[in-house]
Amino acid sequence: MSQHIKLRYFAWVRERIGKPDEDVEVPADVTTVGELMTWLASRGEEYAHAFENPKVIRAAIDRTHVKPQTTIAGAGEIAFFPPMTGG
Amino acid sequence: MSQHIKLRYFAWVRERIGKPDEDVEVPADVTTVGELMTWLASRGEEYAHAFENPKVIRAAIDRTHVKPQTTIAGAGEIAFFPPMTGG
Amino acid sequence: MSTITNVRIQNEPFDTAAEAAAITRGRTDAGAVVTFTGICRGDENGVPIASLTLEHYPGMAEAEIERHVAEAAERWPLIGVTVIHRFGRILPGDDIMMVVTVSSHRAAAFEAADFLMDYLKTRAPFWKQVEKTDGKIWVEAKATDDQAAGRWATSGKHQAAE
Amino acid sequence: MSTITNVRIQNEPFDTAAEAAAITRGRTDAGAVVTFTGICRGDENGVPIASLTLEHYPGMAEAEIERHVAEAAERWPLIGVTVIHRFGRILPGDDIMMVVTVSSHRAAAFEAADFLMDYLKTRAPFWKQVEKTDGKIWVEAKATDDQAAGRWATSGKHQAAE
Repeated sequence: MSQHIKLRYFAWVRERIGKPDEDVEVPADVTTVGELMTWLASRGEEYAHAFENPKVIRAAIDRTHVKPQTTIAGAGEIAFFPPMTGG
Repeated sequence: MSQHIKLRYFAWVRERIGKPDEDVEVPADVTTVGELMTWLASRGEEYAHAFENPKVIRAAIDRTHVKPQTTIAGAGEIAFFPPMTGG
Repeated sequence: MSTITNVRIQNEPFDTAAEAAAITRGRTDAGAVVTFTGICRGDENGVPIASLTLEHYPGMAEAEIERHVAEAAERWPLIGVTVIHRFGRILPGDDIMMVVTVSSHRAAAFEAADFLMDYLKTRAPFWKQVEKTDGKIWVEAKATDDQAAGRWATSGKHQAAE
Repeated sequence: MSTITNVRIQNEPFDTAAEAAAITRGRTDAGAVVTFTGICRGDENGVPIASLTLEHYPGMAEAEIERHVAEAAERWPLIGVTVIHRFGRILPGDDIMMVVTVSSHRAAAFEAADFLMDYLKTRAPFWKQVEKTDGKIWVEAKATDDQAAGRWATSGKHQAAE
């Protein structure tokens, strides 16, 4: 069973993908934040570019920082962005 | 030969002596700041009260902090006051 | 001690003096007000810049800053703290952010303001883009700033002695 | 670096924000503005007070403060420093003094403001009288304040690292 998730992108992740947010149906075999990045990277050139170096991408589930190994089960909104740089 | 000096008093030194400033003729045998305090203390009850504990009195010659052993030769204005307390 | 806290992320300019006055007005227990205002400079490491653009994650950014403000209020006896951070395009000479801390004693107000500024300048939840003559670039996180913020993790010496 | 310095001792209230703006107006090299405002509290160690009265030695007081401002400008890369200290009778809730420091970087602005405040609160050339319900008393110099000011005599750690 697939999972419906809202995705949000910020800074150069947003620029590379070309949109600030989208709703996706994530396949059932994608269970962690890291796997979600790998799956997203396979969706096209712009995604491949955005996620070409997953180590520098940070993620948040429902506005809380999470690690690549965190499960995405139950997530409403997942965001991807570069490390924050301060104001 | 006596020396003409303007004296200024601040805070409780001023309150005890009862005036903010005065001009005095200092006898020739009074040569240091400490001797000046001793001489002033002999001028009356209010002065004796102000200078009863000379160790807690600070002095400045022409707006520069000085020690009791500093000579008063050439001084234009000598001020006596308690230690400053900050604002 | 209950601390008046106020965190805002906004596009509009702010008035640091008005924010300080809003905390101290009508009270006689405030002895020290510290304000820090961060201004957009016209250069980055000697290279002229045309503008800064700050992006944030609405909702998450406020919550992150509020958590640090709450930590400051735990560590120091503060009467009030206000933090305002702008987002969007900011020109050289314009204000970027401000911190106001109010306490009965100056050490607490100073140290809390210093602590919050370290956090805001290094780990505030913003992405910064700098516009130079040859285009726009995203700024990367700086190691030296992280070291400054790291001061607060271990030391007791910055705690208010009063 | 030439620093804009301004020291005033006055009976009238001051406007901290206007003093900060006077330094930064029209320039794009200022990245950090720190202000400290000292306010007259309604109590001293829990005992209510009706007023403070500050006395100074005109001419000498300005020169002493100016010397410390010059020292701050030597130690930290500052664009501008303004110090205003009031004298006369001051009521609880009223401002007593302010320090504004402006620099390209926050560490210099913060540390210079902290240095000047330590000096002003402990050794500024003023005599302070406190009016309580049972009369007026002259405040004596405090040992703890002297220790805080003593921090600056020996340490290198407070120097701006930028």
